[in-house]
Amino acid sequence: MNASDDATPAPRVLATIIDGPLTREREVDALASHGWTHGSASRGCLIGAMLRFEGVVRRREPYARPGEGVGGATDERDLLALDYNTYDPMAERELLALARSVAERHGLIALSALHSRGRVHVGELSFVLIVESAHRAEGLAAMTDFIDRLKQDVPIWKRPVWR
Amino acid sequence: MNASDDATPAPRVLATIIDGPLTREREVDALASHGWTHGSASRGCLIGAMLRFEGVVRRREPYARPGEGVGGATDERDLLALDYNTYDPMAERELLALARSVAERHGLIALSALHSRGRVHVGELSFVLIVESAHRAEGLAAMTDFIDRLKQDVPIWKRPVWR
Amino acid sequence: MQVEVLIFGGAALAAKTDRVTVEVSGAPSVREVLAALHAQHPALKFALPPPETGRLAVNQAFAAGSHPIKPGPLDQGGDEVALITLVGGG
Amino acid sequence: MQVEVLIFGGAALAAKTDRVTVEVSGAPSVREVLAALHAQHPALKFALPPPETGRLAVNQAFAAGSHPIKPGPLDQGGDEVALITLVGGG
Repeated sequence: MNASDDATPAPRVLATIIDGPLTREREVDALASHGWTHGSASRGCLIGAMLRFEGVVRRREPYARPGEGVGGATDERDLLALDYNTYDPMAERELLALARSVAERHGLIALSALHSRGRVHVGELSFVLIVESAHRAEGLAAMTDFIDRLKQDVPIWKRPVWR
Repeated sequence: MNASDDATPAPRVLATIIDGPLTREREVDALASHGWTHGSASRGCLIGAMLRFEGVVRRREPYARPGEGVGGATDERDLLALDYNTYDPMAERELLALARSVAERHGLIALSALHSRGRVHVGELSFVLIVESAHRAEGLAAMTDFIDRLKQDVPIWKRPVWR
Repeated sequence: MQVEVLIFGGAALAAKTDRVTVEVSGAPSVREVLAALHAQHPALKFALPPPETGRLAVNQAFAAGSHPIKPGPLDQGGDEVALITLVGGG
Repeated sequence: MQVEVLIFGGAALAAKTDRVTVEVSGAPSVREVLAALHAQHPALKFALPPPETGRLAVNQAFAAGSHPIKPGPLDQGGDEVALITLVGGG
């Protein structure tokens, strides 16, 4: 047994905004361009839990009835796509700050957050969050925490494109 | 708009226990043998969140010091593998009952739970949980709920194989 | 009469066996079998739920405290009884 | 003097523009710009945080209520000010 085995290294963190839907290929490219991949083998087998969250554009979205404005009574309508509008470069910077703060607070081994910019069609991915932790409890808590705070602090807006 | 668009079908649920580590190939086979795959396209684009949890065998495990017995003070030691001992066929039946009850309580679209039986080496997967839901909140709550209750109700035990 | 109780995990490791036997009278309830385990197998105490609130698996399904158990060997019509605590899946 | 405030999302849709201007005196704080937005752009009310507790982004970073803002156009040394509420990523 080696003392360095017990040392907790700083969490590996990645946050990036990508044009268009998040495909597996774009995700792999983004991870690789930051020089690392997710997975147990690369972390000395300290990982006990790997979590992945994918946000998918749904076919139905709440629709503000004409005349009632934003915040009025809503219905659901069929969607073609969502247009994600980001305030650049603040959005990516805040995404990274959030990733660092959540990874540190929950003692994670690694966290990657990827978000789309621009048009994402129904059924496509607009958001991917990957969390690696020693145990499941902190991984689940971190995932919930990240997603809640994403909606508060990261300047990304979506605009529905109706069918 | 069609009335049947709004009907919530019963959640699709799968639970299975597989010999050895959970590889991607074994997972795909298990899903296919139940006649279905995960993914938005197959659910009429009602899915807004896809979550995946992977339980990985860690290199370090708590170790009960000799003479202090189970429940005594513990240390951590290096592991070669975990042997998962299942009470068959109750384990798979309880896994399925848990999957159904969590999927219904949280209004999920689909839930799959796969667990290993027998030896799983360090760095390999012993548990995979996939959740599909309309929105993120119920998916995250369902995942936490499932994992907590797995540890209470499903007769699976692990025995460490030390290095 | 006797009820054979299957044990697993830490309980089986501590007892160095995968089943233990308890002496009971008549057709006991789950509660009574749990009380007999406490009395007759003190080494398993760490793994035993309280007799009043615990459950056992009877014929591979969880059974509440009042559930009656048919004693005797499986091959002579006895119930399959299992102590299921401290599970560790996932 | 004037401060130009970038707006996004529902606020931009409601105002049919991506920026609004408020009249201020001297070098106002974030709190004073928020109060001016409330007074001079009532149509944005649904999207505005309370002047006392709200924040704006100043030069692309969140700034608290007491943070001073340099008025004037960006190309004349003014701060870049943005109203960031009701975000909807994920």
